[in-house]
Amino acid sequence: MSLIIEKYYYEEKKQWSVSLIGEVDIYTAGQLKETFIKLIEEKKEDIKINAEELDYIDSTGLGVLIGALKRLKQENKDIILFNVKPSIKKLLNITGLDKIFIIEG
Amino acid sequence: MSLIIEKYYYEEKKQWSVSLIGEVDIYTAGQLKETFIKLIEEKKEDIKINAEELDYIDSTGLGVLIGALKRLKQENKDIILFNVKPSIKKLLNITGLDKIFIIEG
Amino acid sequence: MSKKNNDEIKLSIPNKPEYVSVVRLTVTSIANRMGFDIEKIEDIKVAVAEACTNAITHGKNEEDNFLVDFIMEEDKLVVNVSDNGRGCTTLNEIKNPDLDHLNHEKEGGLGIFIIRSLMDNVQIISNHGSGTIISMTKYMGEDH
Amino acid sequence: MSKKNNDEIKLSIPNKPEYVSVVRLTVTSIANRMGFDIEKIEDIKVAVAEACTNAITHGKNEEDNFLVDFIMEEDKLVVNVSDNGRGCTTLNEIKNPDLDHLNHEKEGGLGIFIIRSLMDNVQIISNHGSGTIISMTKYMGEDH
Ligand SMILES: Nc1ncnc2c1ncn2[C@@H]1O[C@H](COP(=O)(O)OP(=O)(O)O)[C@@H](O)[C@H]1O
Ligand SMILES: Nc1ncnc2c1ncn2[C@@H]1O[C@H](COP(=O)(O)OP(=O)(O)O)[C@@H](O)[C@H]1O
Repeated sequence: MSLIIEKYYYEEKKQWSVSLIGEVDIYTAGQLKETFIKLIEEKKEDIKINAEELDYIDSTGLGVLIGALKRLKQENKDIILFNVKPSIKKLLNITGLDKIFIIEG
Repeated sequence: MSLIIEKYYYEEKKQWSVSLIGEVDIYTAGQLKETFIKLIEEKKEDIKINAEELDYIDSTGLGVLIGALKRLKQENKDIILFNVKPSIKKLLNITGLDKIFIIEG
Repeated sequence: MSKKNNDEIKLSIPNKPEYVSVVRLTVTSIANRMGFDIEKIEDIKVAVAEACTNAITHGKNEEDNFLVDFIMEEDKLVVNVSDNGRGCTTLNEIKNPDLDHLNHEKEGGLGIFIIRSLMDNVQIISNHGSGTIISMTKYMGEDH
Repeated sequence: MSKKNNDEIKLSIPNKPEYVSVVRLTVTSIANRMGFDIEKIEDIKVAVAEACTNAITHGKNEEDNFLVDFIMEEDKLVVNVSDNGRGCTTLNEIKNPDLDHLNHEKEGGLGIFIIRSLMDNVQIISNHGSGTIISMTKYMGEDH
């Protein structure tokens, strides 16, 4: 029902790996925002998000992703999403966010 | 969300096999009652209920089981329940119905 | 007047059997959000559904709605189910189900007993003609 | 006066982020009970949650409740989300999100756009100081 965030830094790939498990909404988005701020402070590198177990994300959560991307773009880094569920893919399509994030798989 | 009832008559065992899948409540209990009435009209034999995929049963559903047992008891036949989930077992215990039905497994 | 009010969710539902499953999901979600363990969530779900079933069975008519009121306190959940039905003055006298006399028994009379067994505190206010309120409390802690 | 009334479920929910998930489960259960297909159930869930998020974000205060009203008709579901918040007179002018100007953009402004994209009919009544009602309709059939 809530959100679990697992993160790991791949030294070889110079990339953050983040798994989002559960739901990102107005209740849990703050938790995601804090995690991203810390990651980016630590190392401004690409963030690759495993969305396999992400059941739901609302506009608040998408706003957090956009905010993080803005910081990363200053260094030409990206946010990559993979294993995205159909319902979330639909949301990324209609908002046009599939054009600013990299969607894989 | 609703109720699926699968039934089969075992000639060798002289026994009805009934699988209840889903939920028995005030909305679906009528469906269960009709099934039992038909079964018992056809052959007044033991009814063995596979409750593996029975997620929920309320007092209305238990009432239907009691009603069917009453008819069967006239011929000394039984209702047997097996693979009962813990939450339903608890309900059978507190109502004392575990003493009038045969609970297996 | 600095006392913090308790959070309260109110649900108004048609007097029809097909909507009890909606209440079951809503109450499960509320109890889960409050942090009850799985067994207690199940107890609350079953008890509230029984009260709703009674409200529908004995409620006035299909065009009416009944109410489910959830009061979320620090250490407990209080659920009030109220209908505008015919009421019943003997509701507080219901004791154990009489299963020994299976043949004399009509199929029924288990609902109130189940509610009393699964909840920590149950109060029933019912008057002939003026409807019924079943108020049920479940505590979060272990000692209940 | 023989017209059959539509079934209506009303939900009153505290203006707090932790309860949006309760609304999501309730609306999912209602749409499922009505027989919507999985994709439409998801659309309705997402849209209603966005409206609730707005009601909470722009609602008056945490002690208040906002309302979600479900009107179940033969061929459609109408959901009205209303708050007593500050209102907003420009709500009907919100067009597409402006993602090309990522750097100029604040994080936000997607909610209303998502609601309009996922529902078949959306009406917003909002006046400065007197709260907001977002009324959303989803049809069961294929041609919408
Ligand atoms: N909401 C209610 N309004 C009026 N009478 C009620 C209500 N709930 C219960 N009762 C009365 O109490 C009796 C016992 O209820 P219950 O234990 O739930 O069994 P059942 O409803 O299956 O008979 C009912 O038969 C009915 O007469
Ligand atoms: N319920 C509401 N009450 C008052 N203003 C609202 C409400 N819903 C939306 N608004 C206004 O409309 C704007 C756009 O809303 P939305 O598209 O959901 O994006 P966001 O809420 O993320 O800014 C909000 O910033 C707010 O000013």
